[in-house]
Amino acid sequence: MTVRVQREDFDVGAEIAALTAGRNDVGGIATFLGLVRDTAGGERISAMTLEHYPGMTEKMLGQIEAEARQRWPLDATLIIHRYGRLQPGDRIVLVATASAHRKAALDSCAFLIDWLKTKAPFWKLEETDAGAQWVAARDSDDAAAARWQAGGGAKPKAAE
Amino acid sequence: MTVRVQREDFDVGAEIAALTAGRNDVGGIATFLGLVRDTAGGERISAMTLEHYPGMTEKMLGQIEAEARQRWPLDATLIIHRYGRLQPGDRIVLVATASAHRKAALDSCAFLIDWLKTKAPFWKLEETDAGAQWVAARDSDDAAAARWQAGGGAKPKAAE
Amino acid sequence: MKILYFAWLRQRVGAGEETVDPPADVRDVAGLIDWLRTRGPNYREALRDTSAIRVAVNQEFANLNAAVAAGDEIALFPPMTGG
Amino acid sequence: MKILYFAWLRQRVGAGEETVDPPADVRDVAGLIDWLRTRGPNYREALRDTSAIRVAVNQEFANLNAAVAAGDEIALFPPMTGG
Repeated sequence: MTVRVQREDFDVGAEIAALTAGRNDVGGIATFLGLVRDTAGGERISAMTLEHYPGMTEKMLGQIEAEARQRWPLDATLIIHRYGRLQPGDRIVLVATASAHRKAALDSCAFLIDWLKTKAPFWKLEETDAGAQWVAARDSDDAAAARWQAGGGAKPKAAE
Repeated sequence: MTVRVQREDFDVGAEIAALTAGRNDVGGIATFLGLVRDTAGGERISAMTLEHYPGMTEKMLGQIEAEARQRWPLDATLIIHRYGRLQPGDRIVLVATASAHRKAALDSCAFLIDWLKTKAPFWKLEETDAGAQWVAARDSDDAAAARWQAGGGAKPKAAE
Repeated sequence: MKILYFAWLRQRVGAGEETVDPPADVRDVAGLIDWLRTRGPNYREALRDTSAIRVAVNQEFANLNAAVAAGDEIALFPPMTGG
Repeated sequence: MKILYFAWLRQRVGAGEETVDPPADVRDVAGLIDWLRTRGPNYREALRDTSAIRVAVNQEFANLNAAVAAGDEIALFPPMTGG
């Protein structure tokens, strides 16, 4: 039920604990934490800048989260996505889902990160020894998002 | 590469951070945190005691972890499982997997918790208003573990 | 009509945001992109390959034949790479 | 031969661990369980339903026809419920 788009870092342990604070009916919490890697396609990455579309980002993340809550019996959900300039090893994104049922938590967590990749308006600029370059979208990300498609929901279309 | 079976609680944030300390090649960390629920099948649970088979527990968790590392390209793995008497809301188990690839992290995390349920020698005794009762194994847990079966590995057999 | 550009589209156009007043015969996204291309070499270069461009109209994903009108917020950007 | 009991098997037998010296004709897990049942009503009750029992021999899962010998560690327990 929480979506945050922020420049600041976040405290993973505190965020997970806050998700179930004051309640004892949650059986499990699945999380995915994305970090900045220091290489990509054999090239060294010295930094990465995340650009996003303020307003639409929050709206899309809220839609994705609502879709997850419709598909699975979730007690709590959290999406935090950072923007701005980050260093290798820095935290980028945290997705967490809490449910009485472990499979619901695990599946919805995978769904959220897969869909976020293709539906949330973020763009990555990597700084390499060869200069700065925009990261290209990957077909594998589209494929990962598509496997959730059967259950419904619209996917962003190519403008061709 | 780490398996811990312990009576003490653990710090989720610190454990996740330790998993990638000193390295910047990890793209994502998937985790599953299991908690004690205050109800089961409509009955109130006031406490739960986890019994285990010292020696074999560590051995089985090590085997499960080795199996995961063989199936997926993982940079780091962690399994912490508590035993002893726990209260509703208490942490029971933490599984974390780190990989350059998000799908490897997510799938191996689900694999570890599914297999742990059916292969690690733990037994739960729940304290309810009606007295203490041993938790019965669930067919759904066997089914969850079985979906990983195609890739090989032996499953504990019923003694019939 | 407000136009937003992100990532390399922003860099090539040379602006992240602008307010434009296209002629009345610009009624959909495709028409808008055609018209923007006439505004200078930076636009022609940025908008050359339509298949590389994703579109949002009023913060919802849209395709080339989506209607556009005065007061709309139109965003043009490459495929997204968040997460 | 060391026998370990866990969960309700431990409670019904009344012991978590014991060292036994079964006769020479006890050569597998099934034979061991049959022999244990002769040791008293608590064993008969605990070991009544073989299908509810899981077995480990020297800390590896085993089935009823697994061999057992002097010096082995045999564990009898219900289906596991960890995680």
